[in-house]
Amino acid sequence: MSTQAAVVKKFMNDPETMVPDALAGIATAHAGLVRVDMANQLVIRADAPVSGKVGLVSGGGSGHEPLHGGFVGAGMLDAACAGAVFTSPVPDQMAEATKAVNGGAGVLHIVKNYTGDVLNFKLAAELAEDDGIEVQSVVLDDDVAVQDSLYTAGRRGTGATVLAEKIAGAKAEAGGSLADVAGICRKVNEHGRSFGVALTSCATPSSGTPIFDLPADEIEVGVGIHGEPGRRREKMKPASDLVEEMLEPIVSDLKLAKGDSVLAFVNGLGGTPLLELYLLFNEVTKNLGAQGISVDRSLVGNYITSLEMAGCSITLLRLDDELTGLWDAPVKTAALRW
Amino acid sequence: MSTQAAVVKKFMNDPETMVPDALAGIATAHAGLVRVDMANQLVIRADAPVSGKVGLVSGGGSGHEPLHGGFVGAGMLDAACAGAVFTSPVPDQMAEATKAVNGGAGVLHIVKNYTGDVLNFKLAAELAEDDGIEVQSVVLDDDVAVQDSLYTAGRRGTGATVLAEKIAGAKAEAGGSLADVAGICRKVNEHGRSFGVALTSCATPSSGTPIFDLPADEIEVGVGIHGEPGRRREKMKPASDLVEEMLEPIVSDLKLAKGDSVLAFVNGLGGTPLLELYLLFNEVTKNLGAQGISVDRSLVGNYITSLEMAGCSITLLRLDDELTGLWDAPVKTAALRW
Amino acid sequence: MNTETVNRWMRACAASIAEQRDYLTQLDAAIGDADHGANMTRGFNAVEAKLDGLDSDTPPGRALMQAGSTLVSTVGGASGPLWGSGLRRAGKALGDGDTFDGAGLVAALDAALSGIVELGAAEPGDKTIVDALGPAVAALRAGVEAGKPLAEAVTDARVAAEEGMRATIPLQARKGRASYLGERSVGHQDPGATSTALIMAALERTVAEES
Amino acid sequence: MNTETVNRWMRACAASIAEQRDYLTQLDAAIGDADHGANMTRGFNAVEAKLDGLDSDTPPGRALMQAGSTLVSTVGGASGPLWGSGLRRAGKALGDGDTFDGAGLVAALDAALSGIVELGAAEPGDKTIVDALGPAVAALRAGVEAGKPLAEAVTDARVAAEEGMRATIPLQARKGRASYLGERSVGHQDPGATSTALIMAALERTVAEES
Ligand SMILES: Nc1ncnc2c1ncn2[C@@H]1O[C@H](COP(=O)(O)OP(=O)(O)O)[C@@H](O)[C@H]1O
Ligand SMILES: Nc1ncnc2c1ncn2[C@@H]1O[C@H](COP(=O)(O)OP(=O)(O)O)[C@@H](O)[C@H]1O
Ligand SMILES: [Mg+2]
Ligand SMILES: [Mg+2]
Ligand SMILES: [Mg+2]
Ligand SMILES: [Mg+2]
Repeated sequence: MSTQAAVVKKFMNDPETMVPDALAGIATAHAGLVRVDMANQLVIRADAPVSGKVGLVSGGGSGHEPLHGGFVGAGMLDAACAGAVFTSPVPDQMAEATKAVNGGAGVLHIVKNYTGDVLNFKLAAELAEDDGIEVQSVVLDDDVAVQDSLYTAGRRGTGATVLAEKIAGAKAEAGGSLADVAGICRKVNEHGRSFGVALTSCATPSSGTPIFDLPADEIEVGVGIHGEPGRRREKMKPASDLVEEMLEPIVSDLKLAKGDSVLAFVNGLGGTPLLELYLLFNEVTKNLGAQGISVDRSLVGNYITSLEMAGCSITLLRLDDELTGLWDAPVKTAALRW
Repeated sequence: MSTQAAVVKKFMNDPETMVPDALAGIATAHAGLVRVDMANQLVIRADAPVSGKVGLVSGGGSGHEPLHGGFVGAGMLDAACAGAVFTSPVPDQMAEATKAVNGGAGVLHIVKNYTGDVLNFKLAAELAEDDGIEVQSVVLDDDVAVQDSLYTAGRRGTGATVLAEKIAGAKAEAGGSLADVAGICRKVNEHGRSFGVALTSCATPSSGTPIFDLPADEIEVGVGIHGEPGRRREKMKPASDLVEEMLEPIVSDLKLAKGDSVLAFVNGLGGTPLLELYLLFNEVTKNLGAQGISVDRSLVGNYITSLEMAGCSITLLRLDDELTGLWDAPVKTAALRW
Repeated sequence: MNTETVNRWMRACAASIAEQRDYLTQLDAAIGDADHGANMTRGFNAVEAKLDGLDSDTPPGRALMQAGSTLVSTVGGASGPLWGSGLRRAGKALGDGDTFDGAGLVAALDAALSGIVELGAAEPGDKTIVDALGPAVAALRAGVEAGKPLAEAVTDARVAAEEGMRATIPLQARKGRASYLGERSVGHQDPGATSTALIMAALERTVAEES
Repeated sequence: MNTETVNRWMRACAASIAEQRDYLTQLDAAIGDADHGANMTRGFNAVEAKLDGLDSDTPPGRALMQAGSTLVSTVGGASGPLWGSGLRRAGKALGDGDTFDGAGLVAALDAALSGIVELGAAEPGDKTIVDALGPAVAALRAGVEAGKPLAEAVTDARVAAEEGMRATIPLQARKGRASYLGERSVGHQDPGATSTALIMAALERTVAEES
């Protein structure tokens, strides 16, 4: 018996117009917060460019909502570029976004480490620099499921991206220079690690069928956020065992030890109910607590998703006073606010 | 070909402990905002009882998260009672919640119209009154998919519940009397109507298999929030047609006409990506716009869910200055804040 | 009959409902929300635990009231307050005596039925608990009033409950969740009527063992 | 060969990639993210539209550069910047002349390969575009340098691309999304190498028609 749907139904009119149709919805729903450049598929902070502030641009394929468009607003991103589902946006979009948010203090590109995103943002940075805008790029690669070696495209950018956007956004809002903002973004990337598992696959709107097939009692372990199969397939297991298996490589990669303080981010991949995410979060705090690691900040919910995939990722960010303070700073976006 | 999974995998340790395990996660994740009474499965505003303020208690079966626990906090609920998945909590829990939030100005019970919820809250109100607490109850029944007639248990309480909790919460925060708060809650119920559709079923943790089976190209139209089949089964259709079909009974029941102003709430049932919800919201504004009805406030996201069901509900609330003002008032809960 | 009768009836209910849990859930999946098996099992398990802790000199009426309160406090859902209030009323009807006879049993079950109808406002034919319990109480009363041996009258009641249960299949639900389905509720047996028939069958076994 | 050659080549690419769209997507579903068919189709459709609007006196090198820029601006994903920069480099290599010969074609495709390697840093055997394009360029150069008729040399190039494409099956990916799968990428044909073979086959047909 397979748990995969043969066809995944989606609310849409046409796969080709799905992303612009949704962007039009975002434009109306969050009119006070953002404006949407439909031609370039950009979600832009309503009051951009903020003069004298470093601009933050991110973006990537669609299908990860609320990332990135839901994180545009005071204290986080200045603009987000939306590509087709699971496909990096193109350099032209990113260059337009860079122009739109340039307040004279330079622009930071926050890039998830996927070949497509990295290459397109690279060409975009060249275009922006041709326009005389100072650009720095930080590539996020926090996913410990992929070994960072010569034999891969490097670790993927996953959950830590959300944390980096929040924390770098706070630094920019506080008046940090481009070097400062890029620096803190890199620090989040160094101190943040993630691991994901999938209970089901997901289907892109243009294909309509799930990317992989999974037996009723198996899960994909070590998945990213593009519906791709993971590093290995395993039997489904109780949440406490699964959390232990997910935390182990994170804790060891970050060399976390008794007395350390972390932010724990339990993220849903889109199709997993909040009830299960809170349950997982409880397992995370119990497991880390038993190791003497203290969960001092947290985030639980669907923030960086993989369409309707059922699954979760866990991200830990090693905290210090600087990161904690920037995390606590006010933020006002569609998806994150305090 | 069926789109239903034979088995729905869930992150849990044991179906029996799923709700308390998740509540323990909520307690840690939102420690500053709420406290959790594990014995009675209550999420309670951290500073409850707020002296002199009318207390707001809601609750119901679990599996609808963030409803109700995610709406506990300043400007919304004072306490939420969690039942087993899709099963009303028991009167004892509700009576304890009522005691815990009674600040001397009486307590409002916000009840979704399901036989179980109504009966259990009825017995709870009797218990609370035995304790000398003044209780009023408002039963929400906004779902136009069910005819409110002698031949049914009456319309179900769905999306308008979220709006009622927000708006009544604002009224209580502003110092409204129990009669005022109950009155505005009733007003939301009178002016709010909803309609839901499902693309897939969902599975309770104890059964593990989907409640109904749906062919690859069919949808259930007129569903509630308990994985139950809808009023009828139809072929899947483009989002614009579907939205038209969903809006029609709402608009006609509310007798909305050119020049009217509404709050449009596009709600995900748990397994539907945000991308699709924004797309639906865009169709809603286009459709209403063409009728001259103005969408002046909005809410888009997964707020009242049916486990991992893929689907959506649309709620319209006819706005006037009073409702708009209370909607805009500050709120600080886990799931809703501004 | 005495407290031990109540005790054994409630335990027989717990056993048979636990055994039929998945079946009850399946019935509820078809026209409800797939929790009736879990609800009733949770409730009657709690009743067993409650009775374990009861003083041996508790009168049968009190024991039944405790059972009812326990259902109210543990089931949730529609069936909890309904059967819970029902058993509470039944217990109240038995009063404080140490024993009760056939007429007492009729009065108790009749009180349960009234309690359920009062709270839930279901009428016969609405596809609910009432469609099994109503005919059962009528059959029991008829048997007892006709002077039949109690075991036989209770068998009549169980048979009537099962007939009432099966008779819910063609009905369109007008109460509870199943009513939301409109015509689509037709063709399915009501879960609450089914657990009610199990409760009557448990009573039948209990009385038969005592005769 | 001239601008018309470039024009017909690009249109042949668009047609064959659109035709093989689902196949490319399936390959990408196995080891990537199921968008390669959509990506390349979107890109080459845009190239067609771009060429439609081009002045008839645009030199072939310029036309190819425009095609490359269009891919960069419309594809996204890894394949967009890679093939886009590749075609841009190829166009640049052709310079401003109105025509080009076999040696010019070799230089152009060699420049494309260099551009792709420079940007993507893939080595032969990494299971990428390079594994089809590398052998194709080598075969084309060998044929042209050996004085073969151009159509034959281009056929050699297409055959080499297809062999390279098939040779990606046993490889473990070391670049792009497929590398995340580790050993699980073994046994699947690389989508980018596959579309590359289609691009070479389109070139073969274009040149054959002109000969
Ligand atoms: N108003 C009512 N009166 C009598 N019985 C009812 C009423 N409403 C529902 N029921 C019974 O309750 C049963 C469902 O119980 P259960 O599944 O435990 O609760 P819920 O419907 O809250 O999930 C139905 O099958 C029906 O027999
Ligand atoms: N570094 C690289 N160098 C050359 N080709 C690459 C590289 N990375 C990926 N590719 C090619 O890109 C193809 C995938 O393209 P596509 O699916 O369109 O983009 P994405 O991987 O961003 O979804 C792979 O099959 C591979 O051939
Ligand atoms: Mg892609
Ligand atoms: Mg229920
Ligand atoms: Mg039920
Ligand atoms: Mg791809």
